[in-house]
Amino acid sequence: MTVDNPTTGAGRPPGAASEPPTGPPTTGSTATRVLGVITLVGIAALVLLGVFLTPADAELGDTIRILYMHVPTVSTAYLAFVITAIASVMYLWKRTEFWDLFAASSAELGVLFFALTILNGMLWGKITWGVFWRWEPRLTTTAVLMLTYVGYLAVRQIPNDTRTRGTISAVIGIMAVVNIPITHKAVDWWRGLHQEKTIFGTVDPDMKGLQLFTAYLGLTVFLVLFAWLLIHRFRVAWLAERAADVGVDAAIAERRAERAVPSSAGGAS
Amino acid sequence: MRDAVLVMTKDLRLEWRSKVGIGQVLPFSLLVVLLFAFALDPERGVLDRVTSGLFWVVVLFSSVLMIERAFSVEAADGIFDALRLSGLAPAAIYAGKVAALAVQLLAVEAVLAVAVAVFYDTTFRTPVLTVGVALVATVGIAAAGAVYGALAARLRSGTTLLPLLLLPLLAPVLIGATRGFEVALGREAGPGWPWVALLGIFAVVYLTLGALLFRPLLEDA
Amino acid sequence: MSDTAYIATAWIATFGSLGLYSLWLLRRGRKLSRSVPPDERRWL
Amino acid sequence: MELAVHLRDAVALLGRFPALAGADLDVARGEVVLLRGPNGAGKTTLLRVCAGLAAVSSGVAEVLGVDLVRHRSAIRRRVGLLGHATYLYDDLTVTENVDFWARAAGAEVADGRRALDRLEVASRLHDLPVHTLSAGQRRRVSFAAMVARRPELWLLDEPHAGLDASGRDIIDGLVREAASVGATVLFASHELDRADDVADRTVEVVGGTVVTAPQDAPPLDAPSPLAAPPSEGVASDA
Repeated sequence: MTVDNPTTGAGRPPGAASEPPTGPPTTGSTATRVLGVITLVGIAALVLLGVFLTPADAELGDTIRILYMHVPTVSTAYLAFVITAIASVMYLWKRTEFWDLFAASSAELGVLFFALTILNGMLWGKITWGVFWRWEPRLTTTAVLMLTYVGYLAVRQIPNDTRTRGTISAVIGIMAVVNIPITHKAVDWWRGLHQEKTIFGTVDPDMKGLQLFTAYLGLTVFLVLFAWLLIHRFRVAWLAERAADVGVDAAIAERRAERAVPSSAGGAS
Repeated sequence: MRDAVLVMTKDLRLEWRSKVGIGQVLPFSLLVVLLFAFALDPERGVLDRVTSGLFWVVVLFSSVLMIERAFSVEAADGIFDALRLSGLAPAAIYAGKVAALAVQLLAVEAVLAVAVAVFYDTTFRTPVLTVGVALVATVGIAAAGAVYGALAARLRSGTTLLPLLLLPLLAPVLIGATRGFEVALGREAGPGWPWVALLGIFAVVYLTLGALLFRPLLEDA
Repeated sequence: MSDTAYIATAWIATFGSLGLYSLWLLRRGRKLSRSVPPDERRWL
Repeated sequence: MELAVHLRDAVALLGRFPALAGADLDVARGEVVLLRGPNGAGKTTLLRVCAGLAAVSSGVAEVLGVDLVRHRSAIRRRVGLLGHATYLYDDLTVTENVDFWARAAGAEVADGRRALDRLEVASRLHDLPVHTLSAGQRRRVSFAAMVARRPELWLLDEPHAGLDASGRDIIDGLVREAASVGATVLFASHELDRADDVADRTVEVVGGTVVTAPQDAPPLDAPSPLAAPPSEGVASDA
């Protein structure tokens, strides 16, 4: 992975090569195509196994079919926020745009996966408890944590120069990730320790054979999907910055042009 | 350390001069206590069941107002640049702001506790636990609040952003403080100290994190 | 709505929204790529 | 002769707008340099870059021997910036403000009070909250707060603005005195007649770049209506 050159801001040496655009027209590349194919095949297998072929669970009945997709979704979400935190620390240290955009892309995916987690949790709840929402530890924690990261995305929408936006996002990314274990602990105690039927049992050991395989298949498929999404989301963010930069060189040239004619146009103000 | 005291005294003197905390935030919190009474119809005995939860929700809202005020003062008149040039260590500025915020918040909480005791006739059976929970929770609120206050103060829509950023993060504090008070009010059996421990972890974690993160925040955010 | 209906909704909603999000990403990538000079495109 | 400020092709972006578009500037220690130029030429950004407050996105930028591209917060303690803002807490009194900024910089409270007297801020004002003071008085107090910190590099953005004649004399005296003691002064001003006899050298800032104008450059006529900057809504500085 080539790391960005050490200049900190978005500026880069003027006079970029201007030969006709020959680069690939999309954010795709061989790597993403390979990942893409693997993801699609994996999803197909997961659907086949999870929904149709595996037997109903002794204890959970058919609701386990949601779990096959639900547990990987929430694990990917937490992975996304851990990546955001690590990238945020790296940004504060290295100050390169690469880490800033990497953290932001991962955070956005994390919020998306959290939203799906809550959706699945509610559907699962409808079957198990007969009601969409119960102040059940996992659902509550997910909802609260998602809000902290919605704040992260809200901050990034505010027009700001890249350095300020990067630093503020990095700080929020770190503050929010530390909140995850604390909120987990607080919500667990809040609902009392008795372990009611919670939707997030780890991939319970007494699952065997096909069920266990499907559970792990789900995890791997979602990880590959996450990687594919992250690469694309990062490239979109990177291109967005470069597209904004295109104007900078023109602005610098135009600004220097003012110098040649000092007394007429005067500085833009 | 001397710098932190300097910043704290400056903040408290600023508060004493402008009286925003006592003059506006405190009356606001008492007002909300009344509003809840109107909303929850005291006769039906609902109030005493929700007293501690209500108390801490009011404290959280008041803290958002106070934090927003504490940092909008710094963002005005180019003072943020002066702070960056001043030679004060960022961690010292952070510690000073957190201390000043905690002192003001505790003052509001004290008056609020009296009001709640009178309006909702609650009796705090174990005052030691009550004060303990309040102290640790307030430090936690101030510690996390100061970081978000600093970064929201210089964003154009910072005032509306601060609650969105801060309140979800303070969820564990709200849970811990409320349940701690429930035990203190004798409305819940069981030990109170686990909640104090949870609040303590929150406070310590965010104090250290805040001190570390204030440098990049001040440096070029 | 029967249990299986909920299960179906869960799967369809999840992969449906992920699919839509991916399409949005690819479309946006294609559109942005056009407005950026070639040497700018940095691939991991 | 050791350089206090050394800029080579420095670019500083405000959002996407190149406030500085490749500025070259060398200022020796103890020199007093006047920055001249139309509004929006980038004078304020140049001063903020030298203060380590604005980021340099490309080019060389060294102030007081510190490379600003890499760690620009290192020089802040040694720099004094006076801009259009007052840098004062409105609700605190004059003395409380000056004491705070002096002690924050590790100076003595007495330094602050001496600076106040140097700026001839009437003692009856000392205990008034700053928001009751006039703009000129406030500028004297913020100048005093800066002087109390004894910065090695003075960066003044139109220091004479809002000051009466006696105020301007005091400031010119302080600038000469600081330069004589080895401090370097870089100031932007539009009062060209007064500024010329204080400054050792005049430098012209146009279009985000520095044009070293000859000492007696013809005065600039008023700039025509200004073109909107190319970037989305980021207003450039004065």
